[in-house]
Amino acid sequence: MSDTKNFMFLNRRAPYGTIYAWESLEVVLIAAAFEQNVSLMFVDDGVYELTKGQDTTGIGMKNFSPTYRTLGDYEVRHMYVDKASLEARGLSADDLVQVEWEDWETEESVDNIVEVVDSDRVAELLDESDVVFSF
Amino acid sequence: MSDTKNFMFLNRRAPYGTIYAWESLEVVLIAAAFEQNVSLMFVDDGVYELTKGQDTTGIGMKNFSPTYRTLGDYEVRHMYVDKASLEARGLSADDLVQVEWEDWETEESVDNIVEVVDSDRVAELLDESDVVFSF
Amino acid sequence: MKFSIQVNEGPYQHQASDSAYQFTKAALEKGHECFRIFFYHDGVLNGTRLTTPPQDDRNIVKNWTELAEKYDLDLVVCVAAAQRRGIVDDGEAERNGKDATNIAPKFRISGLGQLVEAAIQSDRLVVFGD
Amino acid sequence: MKFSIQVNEGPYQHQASDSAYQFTKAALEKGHECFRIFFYHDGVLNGTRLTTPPQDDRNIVKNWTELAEKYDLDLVVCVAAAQRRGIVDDGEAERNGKDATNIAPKFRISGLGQLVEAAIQSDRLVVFGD
Amino acid sequence: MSDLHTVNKSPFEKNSLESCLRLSKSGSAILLYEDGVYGALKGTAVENMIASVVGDRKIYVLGPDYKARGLDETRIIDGVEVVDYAGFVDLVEANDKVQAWV
Amino acid sequence: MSDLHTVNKSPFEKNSLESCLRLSKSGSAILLYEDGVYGALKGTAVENMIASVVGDRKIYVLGPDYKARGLDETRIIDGVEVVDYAGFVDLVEANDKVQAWV
Repeated sequence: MSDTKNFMFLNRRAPYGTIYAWESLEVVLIAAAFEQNVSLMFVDDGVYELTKGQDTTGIGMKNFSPTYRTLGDYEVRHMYVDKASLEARGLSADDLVQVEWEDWETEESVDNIVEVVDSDRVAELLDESDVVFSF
Repeated sequence: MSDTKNFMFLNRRAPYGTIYAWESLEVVLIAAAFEQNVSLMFVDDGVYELTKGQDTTGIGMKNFSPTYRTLGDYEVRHMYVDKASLEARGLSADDLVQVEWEDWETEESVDNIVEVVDSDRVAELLDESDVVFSF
Repeated sequence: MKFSIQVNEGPYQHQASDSAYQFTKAALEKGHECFRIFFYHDGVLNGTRLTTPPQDDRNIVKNWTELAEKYDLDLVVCVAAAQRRGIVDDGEAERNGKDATNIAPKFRISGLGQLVEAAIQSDRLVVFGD
Repeated sequence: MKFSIQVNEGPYQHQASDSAYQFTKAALEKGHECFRIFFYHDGVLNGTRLTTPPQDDRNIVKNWTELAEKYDLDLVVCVAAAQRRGIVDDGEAERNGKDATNIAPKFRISGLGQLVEAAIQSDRLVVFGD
Repeated sequence: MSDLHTVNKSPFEKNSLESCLRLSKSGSAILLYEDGVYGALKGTAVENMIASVVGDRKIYVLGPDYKARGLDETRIIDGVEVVDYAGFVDLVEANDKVQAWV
Repeated sequence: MSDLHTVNKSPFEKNSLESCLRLSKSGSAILLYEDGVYGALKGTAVENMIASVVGDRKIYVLGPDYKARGLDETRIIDGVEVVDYAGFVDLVEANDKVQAWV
């Protein structure tokens, strides 16, 4: 068995109301350091994690949303957003943060690795992963 | 201000999946001891708290459902069940425990204080209470 | 007006404790009285002095303690809920044979009667939970 | 087969810890290996020795400790989650200047890398949460 | 009598808002806070649930929670009023009691 | 590949089962446990959600959780299979991985 697995982080919770989104992100950062193939999937209220312009000064909690934008630097290659979840919530890709990615060795780069996908593709991507982390 | 209030316990959670139902019941027992007018309202998954025949031996948790049947002895006078919640869950009054009530002084008694009521009545009863406890 | 507050969730996992804190602070700053803050269910976990949250985040337990010091609040942790979840003061440690305590300053452990009394004595009971 | 288990909720408030325990016990009794039980989020609260649940109910913390003793399980509490919620062993007490510890027997505090390693090394990761 | 109802759950994840709307009386006040604020946004699958009771019930949304979640105040459903924590306190005072749909 | 999906939430309270059914592949196994077992009962408002996928997906319900909640095994939707904790373990082993819809 190879020591590199395809890790999928299934995010289905809104930020701030509970800590799951934030502590899930902490695992993502560690997993990347273990040189696993890390992808993130945002489904249901998980799509709210990626909204732009989060400002937590009024609730006294730490704003962790800037961390999402740095995930490309942690070698996260894919961030998928479920289209149906996004649309039901009156949001579009324009409401979400963009995450740049660049391979330091090959200088290959992608402007935005956040990708909106349909339900069939979500099911496929979950199915193709080796491990699904749920929080 | 009188020291006797109309307390309404709003129960919206299934038993065992979380502890809210059980710890809510502990407050009911104490409130009765303070000689308040105590009523219970079962709405949404709260109606599951009253199902007959609960048997927790297989999950190793304490079966607290017999306590509901004793509430009449704790001077709880009313236990209301939201009809719409019950029907959506495929249940009827026959699936629920019966709770007897008797006034030791007047010998007035009621065979079963569990009463199925419609949505308008639920709203009215909540509105007429002095304090609503939510767990 | 006289308020009492019930907190049903522990710190960090749910926002309930943060919301309860912000609400209580706002009420006190408006000149209202807070008769009691009652911590129930996992809410009892707000009463541990053993937390060490990250430097760049809020310290929920400390927030409660400091608010209680400033306004002389009555922070009550339910004893039955605390026993299930391991919140212990000197009395509980002795009664249950525990070799350590973890209760935070300004919190005290008492019975559910304190919640019922708060509901009777206060003009409003405000519940924060999951 | 080699399993690892992740527990995301504390004892009593949610059934997650009970389910994880029953599952783990059943897996071990069938002869499977449990590489690691990782306690994350409020799951770290399973690792306190200060609980005193009612006599007529199960003792979740003790259940875990005894299962670990019988099968030599590796019960790991996430350090970052533990700091937020006040689960402390001797090392953490010293590092963070705490005057008490509350970690239960057979539990140890370590980093999130232990979860990632468990996911890499195990054939299956099974998550129990709210 | 008039009560304040509080809803802190996302209407997309849990049934709290739906039950609150079904079981609160005409003339009640309803405050959306924490993840409940997502219900206040225009153009969602649950917009009509809120929009259809504006007028009959008075709907409030807690501004600090709404802003924390990166939502724009221009996108709040018409007739829904934004309050801060002090406004939350005022609502509790102004109504006869609070019913929490946790 | 074939996965085991686990659902531990009541379909009347939370959207977990709905999302699991929408986003799991044909041929998957789905285990209802904890408060998720309520979805296995006949005659409910969500019965069709389960009944319509029986055959396409294999649905299991954890017996100990079902019995704890006072439900009668004769009232389980046709085609849904009851397993115990050992059966849960077998399902985890028999499928390629587990997706938890917590």
